[in-house]
Amino acid sequence: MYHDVVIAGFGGQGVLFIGNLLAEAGMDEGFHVTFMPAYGVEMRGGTANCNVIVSSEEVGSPITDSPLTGIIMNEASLMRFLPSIQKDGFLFYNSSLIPEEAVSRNDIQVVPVPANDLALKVGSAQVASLIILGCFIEWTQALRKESFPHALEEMISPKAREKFLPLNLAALEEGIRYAQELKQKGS
Amino acid sequence: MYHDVVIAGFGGQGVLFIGNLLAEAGMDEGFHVTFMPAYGVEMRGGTANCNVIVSSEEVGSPITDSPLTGIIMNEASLMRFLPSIQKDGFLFYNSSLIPEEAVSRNDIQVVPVPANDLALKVGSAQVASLIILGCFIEWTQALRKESFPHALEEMISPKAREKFLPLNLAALEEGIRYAQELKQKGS
Amino acid sequence: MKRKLVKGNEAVAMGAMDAGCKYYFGYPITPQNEIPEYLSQELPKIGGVFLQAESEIAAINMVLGAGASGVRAMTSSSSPGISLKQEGISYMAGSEVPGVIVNISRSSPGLGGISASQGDYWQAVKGGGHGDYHVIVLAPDSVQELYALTARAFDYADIYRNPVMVLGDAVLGQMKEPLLRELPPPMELPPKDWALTGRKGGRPQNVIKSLYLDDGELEKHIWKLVEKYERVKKETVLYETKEIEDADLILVAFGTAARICKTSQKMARDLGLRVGLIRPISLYPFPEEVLRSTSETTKKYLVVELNAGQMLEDVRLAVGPGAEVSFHGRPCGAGSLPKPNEILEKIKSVYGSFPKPTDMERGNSHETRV
Amino acid sequence: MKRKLVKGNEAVAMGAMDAGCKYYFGYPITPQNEIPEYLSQELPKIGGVFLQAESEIAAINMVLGAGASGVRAMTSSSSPGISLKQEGISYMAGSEVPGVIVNISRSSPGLGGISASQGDYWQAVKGGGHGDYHVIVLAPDSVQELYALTARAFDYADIYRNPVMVLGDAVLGQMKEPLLRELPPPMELPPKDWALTGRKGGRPQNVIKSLYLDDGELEKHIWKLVEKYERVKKETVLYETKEIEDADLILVAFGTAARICKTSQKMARDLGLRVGLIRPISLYPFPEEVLRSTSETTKKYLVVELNAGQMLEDVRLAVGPGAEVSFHGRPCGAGSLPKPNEILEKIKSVYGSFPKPTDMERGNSHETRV
Amino acid sequence: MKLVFDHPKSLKDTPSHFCPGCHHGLIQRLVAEAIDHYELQDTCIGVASVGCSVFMYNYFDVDVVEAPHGRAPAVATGVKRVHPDKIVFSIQGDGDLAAIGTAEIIHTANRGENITIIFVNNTTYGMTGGQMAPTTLLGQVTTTSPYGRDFQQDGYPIRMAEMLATLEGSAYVARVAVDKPANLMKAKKSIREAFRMQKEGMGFSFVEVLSSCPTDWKMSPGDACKRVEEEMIPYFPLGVYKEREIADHL
Amino acid sequence: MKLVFDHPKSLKDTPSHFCPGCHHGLIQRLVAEAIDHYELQDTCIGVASVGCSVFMYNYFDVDVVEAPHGRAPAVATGVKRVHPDKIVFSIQGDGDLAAIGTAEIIHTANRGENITIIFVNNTTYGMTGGQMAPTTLLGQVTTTSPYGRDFQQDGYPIRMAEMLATLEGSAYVARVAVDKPANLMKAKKSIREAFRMQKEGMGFSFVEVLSSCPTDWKMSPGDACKRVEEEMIPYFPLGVYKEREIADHL
Amino acid sequence: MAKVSIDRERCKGCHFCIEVCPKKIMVVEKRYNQKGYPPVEITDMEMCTGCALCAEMCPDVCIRVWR
Amino acid sequence: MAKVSIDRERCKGCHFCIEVCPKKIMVVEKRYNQKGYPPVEITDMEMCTGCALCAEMCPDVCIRVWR
Ligand SMILES: Cc1ncc(C[n+]2csc(CCOP(=O)(O)OP(=O)(O)O)c2C)c(N)n1
Ligand SMILES: Cc1ncc(C[n+]2csc(CCOP(=O)(O)OP(=O)(O)O)c2C)c(N)n1
Ligand code: SF4
Ligand code: SF4
Ligand code: SF4
Ligand code: SF4
Ligand code: SF4
Ligand code: SF4
Ligand SMILES: [Mg+2]
Ligand SMILES: [Mg+2]
Repeated sequence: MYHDVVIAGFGGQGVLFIGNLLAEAGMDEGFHVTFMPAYGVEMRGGTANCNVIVSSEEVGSPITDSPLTGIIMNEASLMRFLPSIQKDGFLFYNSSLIPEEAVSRNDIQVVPVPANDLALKVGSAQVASLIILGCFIEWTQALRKESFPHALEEMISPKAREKFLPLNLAALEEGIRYAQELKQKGS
Repeated sequence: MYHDVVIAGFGGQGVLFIGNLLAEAGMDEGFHVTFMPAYGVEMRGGTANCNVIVSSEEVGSPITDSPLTGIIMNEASLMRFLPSIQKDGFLFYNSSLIPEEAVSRNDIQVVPVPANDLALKVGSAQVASLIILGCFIEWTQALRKESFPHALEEMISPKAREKFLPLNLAALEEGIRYAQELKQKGS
Repeated sequence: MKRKLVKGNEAVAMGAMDAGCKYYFGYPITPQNEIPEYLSQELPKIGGVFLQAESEIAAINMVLGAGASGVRAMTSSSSPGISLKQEGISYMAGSEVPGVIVNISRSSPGLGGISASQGDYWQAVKGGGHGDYHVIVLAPDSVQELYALTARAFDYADIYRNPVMVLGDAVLGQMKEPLLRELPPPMELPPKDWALTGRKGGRPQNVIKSLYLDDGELEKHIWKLVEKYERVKKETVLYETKEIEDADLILVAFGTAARICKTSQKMARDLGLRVGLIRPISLYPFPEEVLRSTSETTKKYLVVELNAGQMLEDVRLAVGPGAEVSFHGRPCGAGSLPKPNEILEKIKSVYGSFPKPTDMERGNSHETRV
Repeated sequence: MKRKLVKGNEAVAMGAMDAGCKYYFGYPITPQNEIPEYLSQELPKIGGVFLQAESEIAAINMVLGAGASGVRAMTSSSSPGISLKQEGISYMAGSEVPGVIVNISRSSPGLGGISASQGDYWQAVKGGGHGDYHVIVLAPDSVQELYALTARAFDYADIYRNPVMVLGDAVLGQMKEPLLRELPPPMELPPKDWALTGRKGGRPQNVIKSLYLDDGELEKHIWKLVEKYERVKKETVLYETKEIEDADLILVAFGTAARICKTSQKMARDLGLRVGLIRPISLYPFPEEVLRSTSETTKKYLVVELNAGQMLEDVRLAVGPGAEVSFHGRPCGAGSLPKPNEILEKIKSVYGSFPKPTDMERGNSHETRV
Repeated sequence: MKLVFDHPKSLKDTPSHFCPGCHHGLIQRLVAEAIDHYELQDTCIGVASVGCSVFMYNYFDVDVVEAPHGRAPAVATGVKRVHPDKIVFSIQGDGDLAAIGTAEIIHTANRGENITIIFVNNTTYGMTGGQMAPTTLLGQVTTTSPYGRDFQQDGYPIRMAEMLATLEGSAYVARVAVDKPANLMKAKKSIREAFRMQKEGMGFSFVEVLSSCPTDWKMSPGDACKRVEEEMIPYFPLGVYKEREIADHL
Repeated sequence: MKLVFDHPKSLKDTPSHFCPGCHHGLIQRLVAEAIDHYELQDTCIGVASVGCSVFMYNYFDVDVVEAPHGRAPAVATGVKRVHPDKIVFSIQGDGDLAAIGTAEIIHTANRGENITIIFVNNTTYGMTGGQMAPTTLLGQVTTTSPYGRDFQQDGYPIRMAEMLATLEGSAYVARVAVDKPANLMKAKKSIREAFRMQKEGMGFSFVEVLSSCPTDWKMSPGDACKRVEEEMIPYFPLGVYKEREIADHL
Repeated sequence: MAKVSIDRERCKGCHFCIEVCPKKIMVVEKRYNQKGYPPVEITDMEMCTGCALCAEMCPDVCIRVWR
Repeated sequence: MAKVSIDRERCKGCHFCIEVCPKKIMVVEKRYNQKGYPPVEITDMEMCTGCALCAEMCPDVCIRVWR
């Protein structure tokens, strides 16, 4: 198993959070994982992105130039990362903010996720990233869904846990549900 | 021709001056010359010394560990440098300040020069070093006496020349004379 | 114990703390800021000292003072800041003060950039500061190693009374990987009876200095240091190898470059190419012996570095006269990390045809500098 | 013109002035103080600027500012002070600002001592500062060369837009020798249209910097620098040879060590030993070619340095695989200058019996470290 | 209708990299306005310091050289000694000027070097992500003073304008803020004055600008302005600390 | 008969390397007397700076570590943070403290680091042969100011005591001289006071001692003393510039 | 009569201009700009006095004023 | 009665002691010491008050005083 993912969006869209979560869950499943955030001056200008790799063998470079999957939260990031996704790879994009026309590739599986809308449904636009992550998990089956609740718990500080854990879990579930729905439509 | 000399004494005894002069004269005669002063913290504590090499071929190390000649102006310097003089080399020492007993080698030519006394005779204790240099020139014939007046002129600033040149020249002459006298006695 | 997902820089800080380092002196610089940030949180809790100095120079000299006082002390910085520490490092080596310096290096020269680079290899391994001395240099290639080697660095520093550098890079410092917070096995440490403590009930004074002015004194001191470095060379060589026994070609790389090469090496084996890998972990002392010994059977080496060719020279010096050494360099900067595939291509090209024995110099046709 | 008896440090100052350098920035340190002292006297007379900076760091950065402004500017110091300049030198190289740095080096590490040493070879030639860059390093061995090479250093700096170092030592700086104040032949210099002058009637801005953050930008910049260094290697190699044609053994030494070796070489010839000498004058670029070419006929090399073995590695890299390289080092400090005789003895011992082909490493029985 | 407020000529059209509401942008514009006011665009040379000010050359359409962190005053000295007739200036942050560059700023001021330094005091290391600076206020939480700056451990916030004003070599020393229009107008005047001083060869001129760093303070731009007013100005009083009347320096 | 004046116990018997009549010797003795007075020989740690003070370990019979040029305050900080219960001191020259070490001394003082610095101001770089220092007086001829220090070129002699006294972290700041018995007695008191301050945890204590360098001034020892009185004291006024009464710092 | 132009793509939504406008005629736009910031617009240009306070306080030099 | 001892080999001949002695009983010795400096001696120990000013001012700590 080797799955490398680029996750990108505005600062504040939870991009680093879900990247971390993905790595955390991968680790819990016993995989080799790396999480590599963009940092420093790269952060100025309000964008954020990171690379996550989950692999059954030791990971080489933690920076992935042609990831298998892109999880993209806004249009600027789509411009930047769409071309790099591997042929036959996956794109999960936030269709609440990104118009369909912007996605110009047909050699990859493209999964539009109205993440902001679904997030609002769950209770807060804040958790859009978890929606899209849930969708990724279900669609690719890269990791087991069961790993995420625990990973989430690890990542949220004990103080905030009570308040945020249920919301985050709900978002993840919603994402998973949405993916299942999509799949069914597709099949 | 290869002649290396160590010159040593108290600060203020003119040690660096005659070292320079020797090198200057050697240069004027077309030899390769080097002049290497002790410097820096080595100077603290009131001693001064330098190495001069005059050679018909390119000079290697300008620091000479076993010089052919030692020109020594005080007892402390004698202690330090006497052992290093080459077998069959020369020692010219200031017998006005250094007792004969202090000179403990008989494998070199030892030339006692009452430099301070002779200098006073010429007019000033200041020029003791030139007395002993004159003696060295005459005794070893390493360089031509004729080279020194001009070299001296080069070294004394035009302003001071009128005042000091005659005195210095007289001291040099007196040293030469004294060496001739010694030689005659010896022969 | 449980593995935790930890940032490389934090692993450095954890390794230091677990090794008993309670004194940190540093100055902000990307991409190593998580080290001071973590320690400024944690050290006060255990009665340690976190002090943000006015500059990198002040920081290394505080380490000198603290190390001379007998405790485990450290500083960390990145390339330009490490340049500023060179005088202090030379003083530490010259006066035999232990201490750990972490360089999470970035792209250079000058202000350069903040992405990963291995352009500081020479500075770390040869001569950053003035004079005949060496810094022991350890080059981790994972978060786990950042932790373990930082801890180990303190042991070496104490055993050899010498500064030890952990040389990471921006990728290693910034990435997260699982960390098992378990120390390497303990080493036996000499007593620090030379340390400053005040004369304590009148013992003779302890003096820590590097100035030697008497005839022959300094030379003697330096030969003593050289002897120590010979000991270091015998006792602290660290490296990792992969499938070198039957290798026709051996990749040589350290740190982040080695991680990438590990993937390429596997890809090559999958293609049936007999390719091995040697990863120097201690850069000084350089694992010459393993390279020399392999060169009895292996004739081809490919050095991969995130610079324009630095460790390359040490590889050339180490391998036997018959061996052919090629180079693949990507000298740093944003967007310049080589891909495993790119290195595989290079492996293929080198594996097949080879330069003639005399055609060994840098800059020949077998060097790609993309 | 007449020869004058001049101190090495003064010759440096004269060489700089005769080369048209009117801007000096420095900080006191033994054994190079006669350079600033001379220039503080002379520069004001010709409308130049002598400025004693608050530190070596300030001084190198003033040189950066002045060099960026299009004039010939310099600084000088000695070992510890040169360490402090490393960040600035890396910036100058990275932003391609010409300038001359003189290191009248002394004994190290740390405070060390003030006598001659060649312990800064690695710092000068490999990696003093951070990153992939090189400083052109010129190593005079006489007062005449201190003068001529300092002057030449300004040409190289301007031609390659790179810092150039003149690496002397305490012996060279302090001794007096006859100097013929005659410049080396002029070189063709490129226009300095990149320099800061204010935009002058609205030309596009000139920017001098080393920060490159866009993807691939910095790497491109570094390859450009590397290309420049390749040019430097072709165009600026300097060395002196003595009787190498028929030599069974070649001495390799630079600076003061070379002067001493010259005497030893002659002594050896007088004894009927076929001994030659190669004196690298440019240390970077290192005269690899001449060493390589001699190693087709000569099989034995003896490297002599006033350190514990630094240039030694470059010699080993340069000579062909068959050659045997021995080492004689006296790593500095008061009273530690080797004597011609001592080197002659070493020559004899090496000349007679020789190490086996594989026994090449440092520290073998053929290395004397008195 | 007349254009009464326009983009300064010496500032390029490039959008800045500064975070939303960062005062760096305001300060940069005021400097450009001063340059335009005295028509210095073609005779002035900027020195880029290392901090959020580093990209100066992307914005100012003048010759620029980049200095290592903290060394801008030394680099500026080198430039000015070569070009005594040019106007040389730098914009330095508080990490740059008051920490690593302490020796350089003090000695440059003390030499009376005829240059202009604009000092952006935002009580933190902005570019590197918000560490404690020498000017960080007591109790202020930063990434390296997680328990708040404590004078026993970290010392006191340093007042650079006051210190530099005591040096004989300084000609003009002022502290200003840009948190609201009234202060901004005074800042504009002071920055202009600093350039005038240099033009007239009066010696070292220095304007400290209390500045915000909403990103690293983790505040909205508006709240950050309030912090300047309520917390910074009381500790760092605004005003002109020194103003040389005649060029006694000459 | 009682021995009323003896060699201080914490000073070894080794003859010094100082030049005849150099005030370094006097200052060193006064420091040793203060150490003896408070019986600190076994609890104090010296930091040797680089200058004519460098051989400290040859004279003081206490633990000593050597710092690079200018960095003694940083090294002392490292020592003190490890040994808060020990007495840490350094003797620094004016090149060391007021030029290359400017940033270190200012920030060490500003942090209120609880150490003692004795500052030997002899208006020149003694050890390196008499170059211009930051404290060199206007008009003073040195080997690097052969035409006399000129404020336009070199700036003004810097007054460190005054500057450090302005910092909140400093507890005790004084300037004294040892050119004649009356001044020497005051110097003795100040140096003792500085150590007392440290003992009591008051924070950074600093005594600037106007000192002579007969060798590099090219003067007789006696004339050098006169120069201290006639030229230095007028520019560098003696006195206690700051004296913390209670350890508000604690 | 006065006129104010705002470069909405350059605006970073700090809203200093809104704060200082004495006429309180500046408001946050509903739509985000390309960079994801909420830019400002003027509700009632008639009321503008052309005082230029908004422009003076804009850190990103987005505003031009005519009077 | 007071006594003063001077370590003549340690003395560097700065003559500060001569300068400050209120009794003016210190003079330069005729002979140089081993290091070549002109040390001091006391002409009339009877007159010494043991004030120790000489010792206080001696940079080379050559003088001991009993009283
Ligand atoms: C020698 C060196 N040390 C550290 C750094 C890292 N660094 C970059 S910017 C900066 C300081 C930023 O703070 P400040 O000067 O206050 O400017 P601001 O960004 O707050 O305006 C630092 C420490 C560096 N580039 N070089
Ligand atoms: C980094 C560095 N720069 C320069 C020197 C040379 N140096 C030795 S002592 C000294 C200064 C001497 O002057 P000062 O500090 O005033 O002490 P003094 O001898 O006058 O008491 C200098 C510059 C050095 N050792 N290290
Ligand atoms: S980090 Fe702070 S100082 Fe830097 S641009 Fe952002 S707000 Fe401004
Ligand atoms: S050089 Fe000056 S300061 Fe140094 S010991 Fe001699 S007189 Fe004293
Ligand atoms: S001040 Fe400028 S950047 Fe801020 S909201 Fe108004 S127009 Fe936009
Ligand atoms: S010019 Fe004045 S009134 Fe008009 S919008 Fe701007 S601030 Fe408001
Ligand atoms: S003061 Fe001391 S050193 Fe000076 S002359 Fe008197 S005894 Fe000698
Ligand atoms: S003790 Fe007083 S009176 Fe006696 S010699 Fe000394 S100074 Fe003179
Ligand atoms: Mg700041
Ligand atoms: Mg001094």
